[in-house]
Amino acid sequence: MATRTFIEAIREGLREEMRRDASTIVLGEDVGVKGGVFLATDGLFAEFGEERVIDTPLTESLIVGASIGAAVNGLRPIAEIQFADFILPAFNQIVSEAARMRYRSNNAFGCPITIRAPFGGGVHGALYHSQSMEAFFTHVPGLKVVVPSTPYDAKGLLRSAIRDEDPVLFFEHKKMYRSVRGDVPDGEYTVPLGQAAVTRAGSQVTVIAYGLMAHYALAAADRVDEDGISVEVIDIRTLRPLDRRTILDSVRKTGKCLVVYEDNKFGGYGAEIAAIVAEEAFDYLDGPVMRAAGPDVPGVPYNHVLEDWFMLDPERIAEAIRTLAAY
Amino acid sequence: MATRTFIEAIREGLREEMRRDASTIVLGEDVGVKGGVFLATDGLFAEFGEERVIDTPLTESLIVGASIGAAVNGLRPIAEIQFADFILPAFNQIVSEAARMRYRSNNAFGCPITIRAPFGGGVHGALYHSQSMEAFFTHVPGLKVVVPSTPYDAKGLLRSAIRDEDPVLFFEHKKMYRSVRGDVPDGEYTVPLGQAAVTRAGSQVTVIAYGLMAHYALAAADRVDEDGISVEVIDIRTLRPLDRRTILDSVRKTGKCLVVYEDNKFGGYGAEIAAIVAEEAFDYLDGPVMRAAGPDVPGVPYNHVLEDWFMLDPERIAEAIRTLAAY
Amino acid sequence: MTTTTTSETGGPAGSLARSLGLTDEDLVAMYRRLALARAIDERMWVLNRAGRVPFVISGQGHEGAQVGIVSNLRPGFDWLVPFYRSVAGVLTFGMSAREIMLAQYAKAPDPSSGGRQMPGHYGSAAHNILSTSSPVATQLLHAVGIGLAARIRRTGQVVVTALGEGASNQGDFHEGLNFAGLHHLPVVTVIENNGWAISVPAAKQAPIVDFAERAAGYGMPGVVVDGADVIGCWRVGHEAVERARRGEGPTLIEAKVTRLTAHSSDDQQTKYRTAEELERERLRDPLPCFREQLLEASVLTPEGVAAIATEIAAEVNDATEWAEQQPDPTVASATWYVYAEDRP
Amino acid sequence: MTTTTTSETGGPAGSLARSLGLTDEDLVAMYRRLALARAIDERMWVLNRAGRVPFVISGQGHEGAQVGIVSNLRPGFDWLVPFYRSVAGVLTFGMSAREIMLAQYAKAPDPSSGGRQMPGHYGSAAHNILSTSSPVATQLLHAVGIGLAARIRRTGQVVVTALGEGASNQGDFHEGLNFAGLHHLPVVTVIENNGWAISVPAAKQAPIVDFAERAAGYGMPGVVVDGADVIGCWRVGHEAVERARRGEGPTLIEAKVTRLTAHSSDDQQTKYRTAEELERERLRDPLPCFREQLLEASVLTPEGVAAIATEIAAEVNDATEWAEQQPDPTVASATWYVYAEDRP
Ligand SMILES: Cc1ncc(C[n+]2csc(CCOP(=O)(O)OP(=O)(O)O)c2C)c(N)n1
Ligand SMILES: Cc1ncc(C[n+]2csc(CCOP(=O)(O)OP(=O)(O)O)c2C)c(N)n1
Ligand SMILES: [Mg+2]
Ligand SMILES: [Mg+2]
Repeated sequence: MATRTFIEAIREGLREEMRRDASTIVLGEDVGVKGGVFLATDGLFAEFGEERVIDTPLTESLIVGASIGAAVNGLRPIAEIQFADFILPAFNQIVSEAARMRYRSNNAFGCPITIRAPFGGGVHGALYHSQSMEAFFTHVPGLKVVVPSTPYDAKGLLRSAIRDEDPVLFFEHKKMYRSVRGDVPDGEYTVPLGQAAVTRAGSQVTVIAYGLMAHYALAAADRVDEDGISVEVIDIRTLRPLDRRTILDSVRKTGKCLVVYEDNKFGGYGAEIAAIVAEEAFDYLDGPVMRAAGPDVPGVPYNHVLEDWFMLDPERIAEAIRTLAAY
Repeated sequence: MATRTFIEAIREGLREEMRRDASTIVLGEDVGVKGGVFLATDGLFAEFGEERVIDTPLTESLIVGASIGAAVNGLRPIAEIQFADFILPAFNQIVSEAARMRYRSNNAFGCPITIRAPFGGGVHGALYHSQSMEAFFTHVPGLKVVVPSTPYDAKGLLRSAIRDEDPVLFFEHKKMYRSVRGDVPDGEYTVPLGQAAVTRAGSQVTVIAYGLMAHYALAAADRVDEDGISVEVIDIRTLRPLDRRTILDSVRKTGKCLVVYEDNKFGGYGAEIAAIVAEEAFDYLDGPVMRAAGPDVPGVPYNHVLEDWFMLDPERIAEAIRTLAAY
Repeated sequence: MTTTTTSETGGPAGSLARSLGLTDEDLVAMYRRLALARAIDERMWVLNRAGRVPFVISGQGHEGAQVGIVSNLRPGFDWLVPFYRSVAGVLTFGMSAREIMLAQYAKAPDPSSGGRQMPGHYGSAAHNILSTSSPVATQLLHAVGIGLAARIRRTGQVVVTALGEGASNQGDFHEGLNFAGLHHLPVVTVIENNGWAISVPAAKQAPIVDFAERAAGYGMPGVVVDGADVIGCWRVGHEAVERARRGEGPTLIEAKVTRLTAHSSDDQQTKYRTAEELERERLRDPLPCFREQLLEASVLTPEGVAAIATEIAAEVNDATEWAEQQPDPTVASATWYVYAEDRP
Repeated sequence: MTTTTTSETGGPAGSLARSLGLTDEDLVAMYRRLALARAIDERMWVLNRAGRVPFVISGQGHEGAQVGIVSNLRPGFDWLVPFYRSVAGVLTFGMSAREIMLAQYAKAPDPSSGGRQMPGHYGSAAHNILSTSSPVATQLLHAVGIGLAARIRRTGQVVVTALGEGASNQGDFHEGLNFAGLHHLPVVTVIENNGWAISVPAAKQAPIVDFAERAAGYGMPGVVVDGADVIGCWRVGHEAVERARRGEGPTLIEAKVTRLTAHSSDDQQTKYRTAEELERERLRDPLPCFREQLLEASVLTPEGVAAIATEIAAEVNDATEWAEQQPDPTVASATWYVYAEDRP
């Protein structure tokens, strides 16, 4: 066991997978000598050379499209999109191509690629360096979407993503890169895709979250504990395919459910969770399925007054829990 | 009053707005001499000339990006994307640029553009000529999203979309182009954005739908009427901004809600409707908020056996209504 | 680095071909493929008009470029990343008439998609023909990625990909060719310029006449070739493939072809093409051009031509009848292969 | 249609400038703008290091090209579609030092975004400077659309837009230039080639040395100019703007500039640029180059230079202090202007 920051765990995961499997390559903008703008790929260029760690031109569609082709011809590309915000030029390649390669070819071809991208706000990144992009991709059959929240999960899920036979989007909350630390085992381990984690057991309210919000949800649970409210927290970890059972089991137990997400509320990923719970746990509900989410404005504004207004925090989540508990 | 097919109403709306406002232009692939692959712009080239009816190169990002610039410099572009499926190369321009122009510039610049696109399945279009794309855009603050279901609404909403000061996505179900007819008044009228329509009054179950499904929902309501189930049908018409009041008023009355959408179920637009109802009408619900939606496979397959399997139809919706009514 | 034009191949076909290292048998084989592609294509339209298949998209007029260029690849080893007009290309690279007809009928054993995609969306794992989608130009980037993997894995494979001149204005073309040129990848890109993107003439698509001119901006040779000149197409294809094979990098080939049919069975081309133009374009049909050339050079005899036609008719009849009898995909199979684990 | 290179402007600046129709006053005004842009830019970094502003992205080294080219536009009439390094460009086109500093401090009266965007995302409705976003190269298409509207509305306006050489590999560049060339739009596109896209050198971005070479593929002239040669930049800008004004269509200008700072305040450039390179690049700084030229030609005197420096220092101090005191946006305003109807 060693303590690692979130980004160290990711970097180690990349390095170890690249050592294990010579067919892996890393490609993206500034991933080479610079090691990525957040240093997630730092050291890989020195160790694996420019053939396996490729500084691409500033062309996201190419990064994804070439990854698809390389995957079809025997490589296992790990693409980095510098900021999740800049994944949109590659949207067509991801949604029309990567996601559909297997289905449209009736399993003749697969597309084992991993696309890593830092996302999320609270870092003075403003409208275009703060976005949560998961809702665009979790809707798409054929894609898998992972949002880890601990160094342990980040490394274990990244390994599973790279080894998976299908395209996986791996979103890393950039505010957690250096602020979140945790234990990571020394040996090789994986965390399977498709399993949520109950990160705190409780009896009265289920709070469902992912990414940075999984931490804030725990902090909020601590706060309301003082008010005598017992909260169960679920970290979804893999947003697609979704672990419905863990969620439904919990809500059927607590009878109350709050879905927390940082993204704009309307049509965000949490809407699907809320809809599933409302449909499949109806008989067990003692209150409305509530959502605490970002406001419906186009992106996180830059000025700190506005940014603070945008971002959810433990207290706002705690307030929502109190409201729901009192229902 | 005259009877019009769905596409005739759209064509008339375009023509009349172009006559009314000399700053409107139409641009897209094959919109000129050919009049569009579905003939929605037929006759416009002859009447308004090649300066106002522009056959663009095969470049969707340019179609939208140039529309944004033209709007900023005094025109009112009406862009056609040949099939909604091919809007994805323009995704970055729509989501990062058009949707955010006003907010990011603090109202210094606006972006009054309309983007029309035929969508939907059931026409042997297979994976890439059948998609429902609304979920990708309804999530985006700054965009408006319209899905008309009658010739009357199509013309009236199209006028409102063109006159709106913000970017509007106008999705036209291609299976309805020639199969749906209805009365359209002779004079100028508009249907305001942001208002749902109760298209059938009922007391036991609220069915919420849009596009082709708004018709199927009515047909399903007829079927279950024979079983003695009274259904209220709401055609959302404008998906964003959403008319929450009409929806919530209805569900608070009936106590039961079925959301119907043709798109893949997981993370589709209907999830947001379900989540809103579950959160805001909880006390009135006599059964789970149910969804009838497309299966979670990447697109509508081509072979008729598979296509029929994919597409919702009145009987499947009726089945869901019966289940819900019996709850 | 500059754009060059190969005009007429000149001289009798036989001697020229021999000077290029092609045998008479090679030429006859190429002719046979071209004629087969045409016959299958014509059959598709017959079936469509008879209401037996709902949709056709055609390669008629493009076959000369496809057969000429793709004949230079090593089937089962190299890669072909086709587009919807690549009927002759995929036949040249190993697909059979039966396989094409399976796609046309959208039957369960269809190797392209098991009936999931519209006809024209070719693909075959057995033949290294990548699965085709509908959004144009996306495949350029896949070809580039395949070439990148070939380079990194040192396989020696070459990739040929094709698209229309309309599609070549898409952003993906720019990003793909830039990367291919930058990394000297073994990728041959063929713009099959038929002068139209559905109803939009080339003059409304781009401010240049020769799309191959853009190659210079991507640090690769650009070559223009007459698509009715099959041997000329073979020659530029040969140079490009050999160059790629030697590790010297990519080539952009623009083949000036003609679209002998409407864009697809959903299109009415008389609305935007004049009768005169359609008449004129018939002269650029690669099939009679190549046939005349081979007859003149005595590589083929009229009897040989007739014999080939008879064989092909039988092959197309067989493919049609056989494919029509194959089963439709089952409803149960509709959910298979969204992910690798979705196995029956 | 071919790519031409303007090298040294040659001869004493004064006489050359006069032969181009520039007065001494014009030259001094250009120098002043360049020096002002530099002074503001340097101040941003000081404020950043002092912890007063969280982020800086800089135009240092690019100013010569921007001032030279943009000086040819008619402020308040033509359009500028800038990018994040366009500090000198927006100053030349009418923004004030105070307005720039408002963006730097993200204050409520900031005309660019009311403090909503990061610094460097310039925009001004009053000055026809289009609002900037972060995804690179998207603005090319907006410039093309503005040019299209100018042509359709017959306004006579010209648009200048700028981007980095890295950004010019994006698909939007291809689609935009193709359309501008096709419709002869009054759009001047400037690639400010500083040899780096963050840490990626130009040689790893594209297989060509001169990005202007791509102009030929878009049916427009491509011009390479030394960004340290301000008068040379003015001249190519003048030709391009006048050509556009006459309705003769677009031009692609590539200005070879230097990035004198790290990519942004978040970047550590010593990790990928050697001390020697940074030293060498200092020689390509347009500010001393232009100053020397004007001194040599006696357009400026050392006293004049000093006087300008004093004025500028006062202007920058004023802008800084004034901007810092302006109010932050209010929480109430956070929901304004998602749509036009969201008015307070
Ligand atoms: C991204 C995208 N936009 C639009 C279409 C619709 N479409 C299919 S083929 C075509 C024209 C293609 O022209 P070209 O590339 O010249 O090829 P050709 O059909 O002439 O061989 C269009 C507009 C599409 N398939 N993909
Ligand atoms: C679409 C997109 N991808 C990535 C980025 C992140 N990014 C910002 S600037 C930059 C490098 C730009 O290089 P260049 O275009 O040469 O301009 P320069 O900064 O050198 O002036 C990158 C990768 C972005 N802003 N947009
Ligand atoms: Mg064509
Ligand atoms: Mg640069």
